[in-house]
Amino acid sequence: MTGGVPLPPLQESVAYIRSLGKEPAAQVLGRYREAGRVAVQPRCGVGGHDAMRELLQTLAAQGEPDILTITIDSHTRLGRFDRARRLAHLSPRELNGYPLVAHGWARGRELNEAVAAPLQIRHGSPDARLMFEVAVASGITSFEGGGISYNLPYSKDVALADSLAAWEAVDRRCGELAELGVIVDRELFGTLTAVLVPPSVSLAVSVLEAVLAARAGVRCISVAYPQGGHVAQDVAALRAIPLLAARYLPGDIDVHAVLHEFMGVFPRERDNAEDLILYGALVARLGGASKLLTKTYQEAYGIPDAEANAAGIRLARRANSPLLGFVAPDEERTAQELEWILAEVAEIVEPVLERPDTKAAVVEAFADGRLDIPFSASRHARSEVIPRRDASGAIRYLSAGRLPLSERTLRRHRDQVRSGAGAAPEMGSLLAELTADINYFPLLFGETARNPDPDALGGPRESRPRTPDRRPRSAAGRGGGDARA
Amino acid sequence: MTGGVPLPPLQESVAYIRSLGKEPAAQVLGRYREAGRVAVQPRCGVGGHDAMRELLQTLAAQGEPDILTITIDSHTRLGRFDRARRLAHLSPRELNGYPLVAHGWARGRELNEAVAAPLQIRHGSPDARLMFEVAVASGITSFEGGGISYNLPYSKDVALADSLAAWEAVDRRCGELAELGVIVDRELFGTLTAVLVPPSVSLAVSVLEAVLAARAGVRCISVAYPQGGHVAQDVAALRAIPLLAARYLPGDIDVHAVLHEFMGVFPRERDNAEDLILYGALVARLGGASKLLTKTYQEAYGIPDAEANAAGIRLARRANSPLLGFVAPDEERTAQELEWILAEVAEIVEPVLERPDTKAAVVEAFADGRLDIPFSASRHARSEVIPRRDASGAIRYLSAGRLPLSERTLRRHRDQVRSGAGAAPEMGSLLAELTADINYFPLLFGETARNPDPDALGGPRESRPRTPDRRPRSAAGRGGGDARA
Amino acid sequence: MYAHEQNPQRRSVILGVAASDAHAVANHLIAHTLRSLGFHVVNLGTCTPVSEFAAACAEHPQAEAVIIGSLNGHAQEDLRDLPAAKASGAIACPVVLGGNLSVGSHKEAAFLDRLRALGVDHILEDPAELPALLDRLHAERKAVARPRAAS
Amino acid sequence: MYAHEQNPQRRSVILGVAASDAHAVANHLIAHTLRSLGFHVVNLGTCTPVSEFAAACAEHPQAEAVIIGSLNGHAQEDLRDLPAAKASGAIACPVVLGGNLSVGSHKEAAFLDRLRALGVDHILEDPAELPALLDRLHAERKAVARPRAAS
Ligand code: B12
Ligand code: B12
Repeated sequence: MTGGVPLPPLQESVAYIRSLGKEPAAQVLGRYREAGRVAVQPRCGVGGHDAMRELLQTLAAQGEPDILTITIDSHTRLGRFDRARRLAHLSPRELNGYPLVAHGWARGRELNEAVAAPLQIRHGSPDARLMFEVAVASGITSFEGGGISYNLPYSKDVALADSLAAWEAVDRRCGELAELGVIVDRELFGTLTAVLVPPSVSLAVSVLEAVLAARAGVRCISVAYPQGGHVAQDVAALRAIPLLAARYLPGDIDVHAVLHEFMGVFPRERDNAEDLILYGALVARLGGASKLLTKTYQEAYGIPDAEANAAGIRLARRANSPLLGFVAPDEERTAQELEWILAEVAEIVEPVLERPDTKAAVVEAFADGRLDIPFSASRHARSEVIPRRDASGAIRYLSAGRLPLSERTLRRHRDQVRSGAGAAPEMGSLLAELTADINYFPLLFGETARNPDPDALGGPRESRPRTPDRRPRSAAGRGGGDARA
Repeated sequence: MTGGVPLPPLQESVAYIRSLGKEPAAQVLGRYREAGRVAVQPRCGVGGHDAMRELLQTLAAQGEPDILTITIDSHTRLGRFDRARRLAHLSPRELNGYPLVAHGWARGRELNEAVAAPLQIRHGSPDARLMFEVAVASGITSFEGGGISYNLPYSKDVALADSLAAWEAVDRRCGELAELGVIVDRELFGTLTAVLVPPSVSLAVSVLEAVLAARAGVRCISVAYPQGGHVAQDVAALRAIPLLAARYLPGDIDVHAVLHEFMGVFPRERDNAEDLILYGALVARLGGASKLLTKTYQEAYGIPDAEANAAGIRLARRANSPLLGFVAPDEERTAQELEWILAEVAEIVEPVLERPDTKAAVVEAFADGRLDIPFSASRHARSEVIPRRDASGAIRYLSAGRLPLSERTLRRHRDQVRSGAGAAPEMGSLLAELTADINYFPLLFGETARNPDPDALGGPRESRPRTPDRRPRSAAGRGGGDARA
Repeated sequence: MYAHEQNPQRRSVILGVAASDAHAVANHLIAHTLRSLGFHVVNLGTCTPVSEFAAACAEHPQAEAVIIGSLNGHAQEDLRDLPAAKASGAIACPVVLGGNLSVGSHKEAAFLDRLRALGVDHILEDPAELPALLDRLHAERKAVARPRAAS
Repeated sequence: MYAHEQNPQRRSVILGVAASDAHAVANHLIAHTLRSLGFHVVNLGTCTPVSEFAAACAEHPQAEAVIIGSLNGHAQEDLRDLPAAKASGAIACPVVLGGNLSVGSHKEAAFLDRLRALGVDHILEDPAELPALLDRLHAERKAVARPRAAS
C-alpha cells in the first residue's frame, strides 16, 4: 500500500505527465468536438487495486472507450479515508469504487500506465483537495466536481461556503498547472440529484461553477447535463451550453458540452435499458456534445460487471456512425426549448452574478431558496423546487419554489404541467404523480403496473406499442436480479 | 441418423404442427406488422445435429429472436445430398449449414421442439421439393425461395423452366396445407445476387414469383428486399411492397415486406459492421418491414459464432425502440424514389404479365434479356444489367441491358449515374468504379485505401468524418481475421 | 386501514440513509408518504451514521422504529456500529432496512444474513410494505407492553 | 508491365468457382480483369466440379493455370477429387486457389496445408496478385520448356 508515501512536488508530477506521453482528456474532447462526434466514457471503479487495473484493461480491450474513469468509493468521497483504507485491505469487493487516496498516487500511476486512454476521476466530494493532489500526482488531468454540484447531491451537512472554498483551491491548482503547461479538464456535475432535474436548474448551477472556476484559473471546462428523456429539451440543453459559455465566460476558456446518459431510475429489462442507452447516445450526438458518459443494462441492479459496461460503451458508440446523418431532432421544437432554457438560466443566474462576491451570493441564494435543487441530499438547499413531466415528457416546474423566474416563465410552466397532469394535484396524488414521473422509463416500457401514455416522448408522436410480442421477455440483466426474494 | 426414415403422410404432419402449439411464423409477422414493428431473425446453420440444437438454444437465450432459422449447407442446396450426408457423419464442422435432408425430419422435429420461436428454412435450392417435404414433416411452416430467386443466384445451369416447375410444386403443396388450415409463410428471395441489385430488379422478380405463388395456392408471401445502403431508396423499396401487392396480387393474399440487412461486402471492423447493422435495422422500421434478417460483426470473416450472432440480433432490435419515434427519413426524397421504383417495376413486369403463360413468359424474357439480374451465378440470365451508385449512394442502372425500361426512365438513370461518376467511364475504369461501388461500405468507413466522398449517404449531407480518433482502432471481429497471412 | 386510525396519539419513527450514502430521493418520498399517513417522521436524511440514529432514539424514545435506507451498496460497513448500539440499548426499537444492500449487479442471498447478524430486524424490498410492517410492530409492542403493565 | 506485352501470343487460363459454390461476383470481376489484361479466359463460372476443370484442361491444353475461387467455406470438400485429377494428369497445369477457404470466422492456419496436400499449388488472398503470379508461372514454364527443347 503506497497510500502513506508523501505527495511528490508539483513539478515532478508535471514532468511525469509529460513523460507519460498520453493524449490529455482535454485534447480528446477537442478532437471530438471538432469532428462533430461524441467521445465515449464509462464509469468504473472497484475497491481492489489489481481488480481496478484489470477492469480498466478489460474495458479498454472490449469497449475501446475514448476516456476511462476511476470512480471513487463513497467513503473516500466523504473523507472517511480510514474506512476506505480498512475495506481496501480487508474486503475491497465491498467498496463501491476505487479508494484512490487510500491506495495512493504511486498506484494511481500504475493505473494510468495500464491503459492508453486518458483517465478521469469521478467522485462526489464536497472537499476534494487531497484527492485532487493524489490525482495530479498520478498523472491524471481530468477531474469532476464543483463547489455546489459535489456538495448538495453528495453530503448532508457541509456548508456551501466550505465546499466552494475547497473547490476554489482545486481550481486555483488547475490554474497553476495551466501555467506549467498542463491543462486540466474540469467537469462540472450538472447532473446534481439526477432525478427530474429541470434543465435550467442544472445549467444555472453549472454556469455559476464555471464562472468561479474560470476566475480561479481553470482553462478547460466540461459542462455535464443529465439526459432528462425528451429529445428536443435535451438537445436544446446541450446546445445551450456553448451559448451560455459565450454569454457568461471569458472567451479564452475551452468549454465542452457533456451528456450523462439518463441518470434516473433505469428500466430493469436489458432490452429496455439498451433502448434507453442508444437513445441517450443519439441525443448526445444531436446536441453536439463533446463527450457522453455511458450507462449499462445492469444500471437498475447495481454496479455493472465489466462485460455489461463494455457492451454499454459499444452500443453508445453507434451514435457516432457516419450512417446516421439523416437522424435529426424536431428543429422547431428544439429551437423553442432552447429559447426557454436560455431565458430561464438568465433569470436564475443573473441576480447572483450581479453581486460583487459571487461565492457569498451563491451561499445566500441557496439559503434563501433563490437558488435551489430538487431532492437535495444536503440541508443547505431547500428543495422547494418540485419538478413534473408535461404531457410530452419534458421536465417542467410544478413549483419553482423561490427561484426568481419571471411571471411569464412561471405561467408557461404552469400551463405546460397542467396540460400534462390534468387538474392541479392534491398532496397524495402529487406523490403518486411524482413517483410516476420518476419511474418514467420503467413505466414507458411497461415494466411496472401503471401503463402511461406511450406517445409521451417528445418526438413526433409515435403510436406504436413497444413490443408486439406476446411471449414474456426474459428477465433483465444477465444474472442481475435480486436475491432478496 | 434418421434421414432414411420415409416421410410421414401430410395429415400426420399437420396434426403434429397443431400439437406443437407454436405460434406460426405467419402470425408473428402479422403481429409485428400490426404493431408497426419489425420481427428480428438471424441466419444460423451448422452441420452437426447437436451443434445445431445448441446453436438455436443459445441464440434463443442470448438474442431472443422472434423467428429462428435453419440455414442449409451448400451441398444440400444443390441436391448433392450424398456429400452432405458424408460430411454430416465425418466432419460436420466443415459444412456451411445444416443438412436437413440428410439429418431427416425426425431430427427436424427435435430442433423445432428445442425452441419456442418458429423456425424458417433458408437455403438456395433451385429444386426444393424434397427439402420442403422434410421441412413440413419437421413441423416447419416458413420456407424461403422461388423459381427465379433460388435459381439464378444459386446454381450454374438449371433451366428456369425446371426451377419454376419445381417451385410451383412447392407452392401447390402450400395451397394444400392452407386447405388443411396450415398457413405456410413463403419468403421470396428478392435479394438475388445481393451485390448492387437495383431495387426494381429485385422487386420485379418478387412480383413475378409472388403472382405465380399466389396462383399455386400460397396464402402468405414475404417479399424480401436487400438493403442497398441509401435510406430514401431502401425505405421507398420497402414501402413499395404493399403497393405492388395491391396492384398485382389478389386481395386475399397476406403480404409482408422483409428487409435483409446489407447483403453485400461488409466492413471488417466490428465498429463499422455494427454501424451498418443498426443502420439496416432502422431502415427496416422506417420502411414498415414486418421482419428483418440480421447480419453480424463477423460477416466479412465467415459464418459467425453464436455470440456474434446474438449480438447482431440484440443490436438490430434497438430499431424497435419506442424511443426512436422521432427518427424519420427524408419523406420528400423517399416519395420520389417510391414513384420511380413503382414505374420501373411496372415497365419490367407488365409485358411479362400480359402474356397468357406467365412461366413461359418468364423463361423467354430471361433468355432475351428482357428480364435480367446483375452478376448472375447462372447461365440462364444474361447479366447485361450493370449497376452503379450515384453520387448520393443510391443504386442506378449504368446499363439496363435489354430491360424494357422507358426512355424517360433510362434517361433519368443516365443523368443520375453521370452526375455521380463524372464522365462516361471506359472499360478499365468501369471495373475500378464498379469495384468501388461494391466495396461501398468498407470504403465509406475508410477501411480500404481509396477514400470516397463521405457525404455520399443519401441522408441529409453529413460533413463529419467518422472517427476523430487518432489511435488505430483494434482489428475487427473478435478472433476474426484471416490465418492466411 | 391507516396506522393513525388505530392510534389517535401521534406515532413517530426515525428515518435516515446510511452513513456513506447520499441517495436522497427515496428518503424524500418515504418521509412524505409516512407523514401523509399521519406519522411523525424524524428524518435524519442522508449520510447518517449509527451514532446519529442512536442520538435520535435518545431524543425520541417513543419512536417505534429506526428506518434506514442504503442504496450505494455499503449497508454492511455503514452499519458496523449497529451491534454495539443495540447491545448498549442506545437503539432499542426495531431496525428496518431497505434499498440496494450490496455492491454489484449479481446479488448473493448470504449478505442478507450478515445484515441481520448486525442487528437489522426487518429487511424490506418495497417502501410500500412499510406501513403494514409498522402496524404489525406497533401491535406486537402493545401486546408485550400490556402484560408487563399488569405485573 | 502487362502479361500480354511479354508474350504476343494469346495466353489462356481456366477460371471457375468450386463445385458447391454459387458466389459469382468475384468470378465476374476476375474474368473481366484478366481479359482486360489480354488473357483468354475460359470461365467455367460457379458450381464447377473438379471433373469440369479437368475437361476444360483437355479442351484447352495450352492453359497456363486453373484458377479456382471458393467463398462458401467448402474448398476442402469441393476439391476432394483434385488429387486424382492431378495424379492422372487430367489437370497438369498449376492450380491457383483463392477466396474464403474454410467455414467460420476463426480461421486456423492448418487448413491451408490440407488444401495444399490436395494438390493446390498456390493460394492467394487478393485477386490483384494473380497477374504477377501468372507471369511468374509463365516464366518458370518457359524456363523448364527451353532446356527440354534443347535436349
Ligand atoms: C439517482 C441516482 C444517483 C444520484 C443520487 C442523487 C441523490 N443525492 O439522491 C447520484 C447521481 C448523485 C448518485 C450517486 C451515486 N450513486 Co447512484 N443511483 C441513482 C439511481 C440512478 C436512481 C436512484 C433513485 O433515486 N431512485 C429513485 C428512488 C425513489 O428509488 P431508489 O433510491 O432506487 O430506492 C428504491 C428501493 O431501493 C427502495 N428503497 C430505497 N430506500 C429504501 C429504504 C427502505 C427502508 C425501504 C424499505 C426501501 C427503500 O425503494 C425505492 C423505490 O423502489 C440508481 C440506479 C437506478 N435505480 O436506476 C443509482 C445507484 C443506486 N447508485 C449507485 C452508486 C454506487 C452511486 C455512487 C456510489 C456512485 C458510484 N460509485 O457509482 C454515488 C453515491 C455516492 C454516495 N456517497 O452515496 C448504485 C448502487 C450500486 C450497488 N448497490 O451495487 C446504483 C444502483 C447505480 C449502479 N447500477 O451502479 N446516484
Ligand atoms: C454476396 C454474398 C452472397 C450472395 C452471392 C450472390 C452470388 N451468386 O454471387 C448470396 C446472398 C447468394 C450468398 C449466398 C451464400 N453465401 Co455468401 N456472401 C456474400 C458476401 C456478403 C459478399 C461476397 C461478394 O460478392 N463479395 C464481393 C466479391 C468481389 O468479393 P468476394 O467474393 O468476397 O471475394 C474476395 C476474396 O475472397 C477474393 N477472392 C474471391 N474469389 C477468388 C478467387 C481467387 C483465385 C483469388 C486469388 C481470390 C479470390 O477476392 C475478392 C475480393 O477481395 C460474403 C460476405 C462478405 N464478404 O461480406 C458472404 C459469404 C462469402 N457467404 C457465405 C456463405 C456461407 C453463403 C451461403 C453458403 C449461405 C450460408 N450458409 O450462409 C450461400 C452460398 C450458397 C452456395 N451454394 O454457395 C459466407 C462464407 C462463410 C465461410 N467461409 O465461413 C460469407 C463470408 C458470409 C458469412 N460471413 O457467413 N452470398
